[in-house]
Amino acid sequence: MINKIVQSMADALAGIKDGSTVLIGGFGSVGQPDALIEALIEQGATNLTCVANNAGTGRVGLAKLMELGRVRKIICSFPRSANSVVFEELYKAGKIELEIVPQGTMAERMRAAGAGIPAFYTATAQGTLLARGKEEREFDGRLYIMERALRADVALIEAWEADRWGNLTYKDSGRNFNPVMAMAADTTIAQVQHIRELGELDPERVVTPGLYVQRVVQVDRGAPWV
Amino acid sequence: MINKIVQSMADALAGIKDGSTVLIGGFGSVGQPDALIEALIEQGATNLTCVANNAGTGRVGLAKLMELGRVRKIICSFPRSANSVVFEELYKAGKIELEIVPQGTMAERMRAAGAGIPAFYTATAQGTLLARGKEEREFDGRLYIMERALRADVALIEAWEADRWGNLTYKDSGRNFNPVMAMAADTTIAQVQHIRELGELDPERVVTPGLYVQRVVQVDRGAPWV
Amino acid sequence: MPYSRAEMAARAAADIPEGWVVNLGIGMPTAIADHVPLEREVIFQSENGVIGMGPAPAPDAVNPWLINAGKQAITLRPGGSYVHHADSFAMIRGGHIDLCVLGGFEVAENGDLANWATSENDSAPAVGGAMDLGAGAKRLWVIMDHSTKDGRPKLVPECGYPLTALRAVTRVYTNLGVFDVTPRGFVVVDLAPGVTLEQAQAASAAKLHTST
Amino acid sequence: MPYSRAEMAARAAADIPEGWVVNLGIGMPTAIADHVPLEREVIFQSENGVIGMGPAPAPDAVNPWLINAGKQAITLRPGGSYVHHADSFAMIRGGHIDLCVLGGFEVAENGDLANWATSENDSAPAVGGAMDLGAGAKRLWVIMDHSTKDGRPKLVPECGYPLTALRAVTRVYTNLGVFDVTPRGFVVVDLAPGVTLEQAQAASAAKLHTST
Repeated sequence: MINKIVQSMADALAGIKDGSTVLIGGFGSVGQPDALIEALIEQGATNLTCVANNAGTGRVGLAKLMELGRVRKIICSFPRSANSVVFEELYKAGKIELEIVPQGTMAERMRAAGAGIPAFYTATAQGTLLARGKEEREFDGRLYIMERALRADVALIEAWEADRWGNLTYKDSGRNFNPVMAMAADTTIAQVQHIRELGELDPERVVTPGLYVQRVVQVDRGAPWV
Repeated sequence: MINKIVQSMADALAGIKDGSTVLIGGFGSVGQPDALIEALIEQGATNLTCVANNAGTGRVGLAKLMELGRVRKIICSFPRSANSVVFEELYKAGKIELEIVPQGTMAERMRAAGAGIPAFYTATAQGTLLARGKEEREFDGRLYIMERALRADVALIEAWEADRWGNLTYKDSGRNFNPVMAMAADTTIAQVQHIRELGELDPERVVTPGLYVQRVVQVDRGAPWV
Repeated sequence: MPYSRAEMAARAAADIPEGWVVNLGIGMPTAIADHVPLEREVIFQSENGVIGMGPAPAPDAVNPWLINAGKQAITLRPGGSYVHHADSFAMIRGGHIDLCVLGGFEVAENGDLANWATSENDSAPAVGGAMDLGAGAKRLWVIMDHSTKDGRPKLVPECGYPLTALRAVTRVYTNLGVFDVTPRGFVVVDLAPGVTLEQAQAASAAKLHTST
Repeated sequence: MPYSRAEMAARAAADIPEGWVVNLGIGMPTAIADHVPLEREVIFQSENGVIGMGPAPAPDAVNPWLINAGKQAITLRPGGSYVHHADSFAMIRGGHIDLCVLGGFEVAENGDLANWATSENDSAPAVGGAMDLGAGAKRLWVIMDHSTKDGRPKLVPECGYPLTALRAVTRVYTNLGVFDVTPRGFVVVDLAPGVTLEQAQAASAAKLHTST
């Protein structure tokens, strides 16, 4: 019997190695796997490359992981948010590496990794500072730059419902980066609000088929919770 | 008020020009827009490039369009099916051009067109006859070939339900090429089994958002019908 | 008298026809939606995967799972739907968004936009989806004050700040008026009531042309 | 005595562990599913976007909207789901399919597979998803007769027919036995009951190694 549901946060995070690249889902607080991030702090892996839309806010979650010196590099589209104090301190002190990626390029680079595409061309960022060092090429009279796939060791994501095969549904704007990150990591770990019996999920509403998910853990409440 | 629903097949097919590239959805008979293909035969456009998974079967639908001499070129993955008599006659007589594309490359080339990606790399077909004339490139020790986006003037697709904004749901394996083709054409025309009131479709079950759809026409029965 | 911010938003809103799919940037652009009546069906897309955003919810009806790109609580209109981030940006980058409206630091007379970083040494500039929207939307409008707070013009012959998108802006809405970006450069469409061409030109580093 | 077709399918099925995601090619590979008991949860994927295929339906319970890649009526297991063609091939090409089993015209000792066209001048060869599956699946097994009907060997030093995928095949199931593709070439895993190594070698153009 396939059963991807694990019973503890320790089991969910087991085996994440120092030096891993870790994708962290969510956009704002919606779809952000807060409980898994806390568990990663407990788990202890360090020298991490983290990929997330933002660079953490306040002094909790991803920001706390950074403050503890566990993040070597952050890849994100929007590091400067209302309360990104920890990142800004570390960045000014030269203690964290930053790769800024346009939001759509970030999503597409992970989708490409999941789809077996090592590189693709896009007009986004062509001619800007973020195209520095990237190959430029013309197709049909327009200039594009080449972007590489962004693959990871681990994805930490949040979903709404799961079954024991790892099938996932999302709620409202809770999809965001989560289904894309699930495709791009060797080990995808999902925190979910609800566990359903196999066959209970509407096949037409499953957004992430279970084959993209290695472990599922139920949390009493997500963020934001309902 | 946005209303993409048209009342006749003639309205649905209006304006398709000679020389157009036309995407035709479906896999086998499931999700195949039979009524729209019949209407295209009526409509009269010729010198077409048609993109479909197969090259028509029997002497109806796409095969009939070909038999009438209206198809200059077919782009497909599987031209040789149980009853692809018309295509085979035309092909042997040198009266139709054929571009064979691996099925996944075909889908991905249309998805790329829809997503603003002019070209991407794939390992599929590398080193085979279908890579002839294509650029080869190594990434991380593996060889890939470059494939170009496949964009079209018109997509003829079938869906299960639609609303007046053009939002579409599909039934079971009826998705196949349809949502991908909807992204890749300037004018996407959908035949659907059911018209729903705006707001009646579950937002989590909409697979093709209406912005990809220009015209919707209800058919009494699709193929296969329920 | 120059337009107020609300008047600028209303002026831009008036130019959006029914049926367009529109993405509004964070900040001033977001306010444009408030000036489009619900009966005029404009489909607002948010890059976090929401298609068909409606007005802000009543405070007691907030759905914590439903936010826009600015992280504000929103609603979904009947006919709305959800996609994930890669599908959302496929729409944006694939040319399926009729209009994007962004804020700006500078717009050049060739349509270049600078709106994401104020210098090459900006401590951690944040780009978000601006470069994707700039390169991908069918039309790119910018809504911004005509000059900076310390009086520097923002309509310029050439951007001094790092670029967001090249030759992308098609129209600019400022507190002084509305300006099209054309092969000739900036062309005045409208001036705010009581604002003269001379005043607008004086506040611009780039030449303002008239359509005649 | 060589394996019958059913025995070949059963032999391959026995080697598929619970939990694998498996794509079965049209023809002989499809029969493998019949030999995997439902209690052993193997997730069968079909390239037309079906994940979690179940057994064929009863004749009076056919759902005309639900077919596999061979256009046969199928069922969906509890836990099954649907995706569109680009998402389906993203799974295949992105390495998320644990195993693909295809038929073959020829398999070379370096793992090259030829199974889509019999010559460069084939009148309209049909590739379908074979090249995607060959390049993308984590493991590629081939199930085929050991020789052609006219007695030509199909395990060869080098393919003569146009290639489907390069260095991709990891194991071959034939009526004479099971053979791994290794850096040394073909290595015998098993021979059908009563078939000798000499008989299998005589039916092969490539050298068959033993694991010892």
